[in-house]
Amino acid sequence: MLSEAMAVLGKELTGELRSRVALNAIGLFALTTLTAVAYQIGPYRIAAEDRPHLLAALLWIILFFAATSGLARVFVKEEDAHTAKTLRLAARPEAVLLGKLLFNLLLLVALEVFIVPLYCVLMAYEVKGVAGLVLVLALGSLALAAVATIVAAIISRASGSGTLFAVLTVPLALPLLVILIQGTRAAAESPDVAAVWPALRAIVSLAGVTLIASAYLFPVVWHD
Amino acid sequence: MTDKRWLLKWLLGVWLAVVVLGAFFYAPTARGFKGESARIVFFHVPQAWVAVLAFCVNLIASLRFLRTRDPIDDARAASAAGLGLLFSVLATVTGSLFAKVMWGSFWNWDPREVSIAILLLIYAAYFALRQAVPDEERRGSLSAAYAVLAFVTMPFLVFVVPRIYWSLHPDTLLNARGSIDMESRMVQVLVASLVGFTGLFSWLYTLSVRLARIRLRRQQGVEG
Amino acid sequence: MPQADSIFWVAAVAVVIWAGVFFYCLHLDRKVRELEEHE
Amino acid sequence: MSFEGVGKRFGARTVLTGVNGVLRPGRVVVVTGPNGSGKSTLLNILSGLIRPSRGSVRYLQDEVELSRRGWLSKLGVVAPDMAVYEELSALENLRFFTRLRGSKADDVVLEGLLESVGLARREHRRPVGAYSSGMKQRVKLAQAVLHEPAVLLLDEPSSNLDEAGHTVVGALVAQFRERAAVAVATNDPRETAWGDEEIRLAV
Repeated sequence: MLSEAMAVLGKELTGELRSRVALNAIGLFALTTLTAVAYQIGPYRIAAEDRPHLLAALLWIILFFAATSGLARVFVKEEDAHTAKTLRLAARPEAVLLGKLLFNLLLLVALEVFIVPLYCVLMAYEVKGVAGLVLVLALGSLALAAVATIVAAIISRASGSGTLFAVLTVPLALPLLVILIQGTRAAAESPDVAAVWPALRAIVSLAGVTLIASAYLFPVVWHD
Repeated sequence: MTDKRWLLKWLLGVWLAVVVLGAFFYAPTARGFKGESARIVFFHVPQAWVAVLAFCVNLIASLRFLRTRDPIDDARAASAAGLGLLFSVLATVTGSLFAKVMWGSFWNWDPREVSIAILLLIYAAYFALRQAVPDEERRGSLSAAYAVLAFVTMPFLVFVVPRIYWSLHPDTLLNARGSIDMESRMVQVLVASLVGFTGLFSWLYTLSVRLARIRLRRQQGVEG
Repeated sequence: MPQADSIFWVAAVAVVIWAGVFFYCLHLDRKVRELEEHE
Repeated sequence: MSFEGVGKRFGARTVLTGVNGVLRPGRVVVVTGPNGSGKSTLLNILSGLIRPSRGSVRYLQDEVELSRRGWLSKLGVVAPDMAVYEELSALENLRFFTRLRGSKADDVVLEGLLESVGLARREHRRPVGAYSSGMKQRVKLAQAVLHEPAVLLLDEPSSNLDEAGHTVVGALVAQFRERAAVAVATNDPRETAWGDEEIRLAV
């Protein structure tokens, strides 16, 4: 089953690298929001003691909404291009889910590698526990990709437009967003990794629960 | 009018009237509260309880629909979700009224308020999804899938978010609601109110399912 | 003490609201019953 | 593959009622009827992608009944609402579908197949997006027979195809007639001629 999922992932990557539609959408959205935020707020207007929390919240708002502007494409383009039926006949649902989930995860990681360093520089956000931050980002991306992928599968079969994806994903992901902001703030404030541990535990359990639900629900959503 | 069901309904009518009177006269004024404001708890808590109960019924009906694909189960899920949304709106309104009296502002990001608000968004999104799917069998399976996802995130909303306390102003507010020590008479009224509201919910629920059943029979009747 | 009287008003309004809701539900129930028997 | 009393209703609109039939190797079944009479819906139901509102579809292979999802991998389907990936080339598409079905992708075999459906070798590596609709249809035909399907469901296979393309489809039907159950949904007289049996659907 893994090789089938890798085939799906490979197809998504080649397709995306050639058309670069999702990459552009997410990258440009993040960049424009970041520059707007950096220009408007700037690092010095926030009081020192509020900075770790507020900057963590702003970072995740940029990452979160950039993600919602691009993560739905992975299923929506299959329906729009009428390739969904061919894929449905050729591949097993689990392989499709895993392949597309990994693709969304890679998309998120690419977004973070691109935006987070830039954000720290522009907003003068000095993060004491970089290891903790990387952990929060990695596991947070997994949880976010899990929620986004199953919701993308759901809305791709509805006649709604892209906005439906944001309407459905945001409320589901709000608890995750709250925890991610907590974790990022903890990572920023203290160098040792133990500080982010409570947030990581919550993120891992949320990701686990979403993945299990997706594994059960996806075949129902994918096959009529 | 001697039919057992009519009797039950009239009993419910009288029961809740007595609960209302009890809430204002039988129960003593709670200590440590401004005036009589604590009495709202007799309505706020049952509404929140009924909302969660409705979402449980929605989950069960959705899971059953995924197995049976019977449109009546989809109708049950939709009616339960509708009532759940109604009661969570009521719970939010009574909650913020209580906050206005106690803490002077309608909304002060108390973790419980954040959880209810996110719950509202999720089930409002559930109905946005239902609107966006024309084919009624697919509408059933997609909304059932989202209902399961929503239910799976609820524990995180109710348990994780309040424990990791997050608010814009760092000083933690005294959460009076959690710490009321209930006198026995207050507990009696509260329990009576819980029973009454549950009765009201089941009545509204059966009514709406019976209506849906008629609509379905009409639709199937039309094309034989 | 005047403050006690105002609680009567609140209670009265609450009972009236409940009565309205109750009779409306009863009315709906009867109409649904007619539809069911009519099928 | 046998189906009895198959009916399908979309909301209040009934598209199919009481359709029966059997698909067996050696007998090509042609499904005809005006547009909107449910030809494509019937094929979608037989392919297991849509559930029938009434009636049942059973798939038997040497007396063993496969579940709906079990027989999906045994199908070769060509339909107007089914496309191949435009950002990939014809060869990449076939390689992708072969790996999806768990078998090793051997380029020589795939290129042979592409040529047998009439696609010139120099086209094999260009993205399908740049193909004409006739060439795209040929790639769809190749994708349908790639994995030696036990059932071939062709929904208007010769659409967008010229005379040469039509003969390619005819050759495929002849090639699979004996070892696969073949069903063709069409109104094209050239294609109805292939049928040993006909299911006529009324609106």
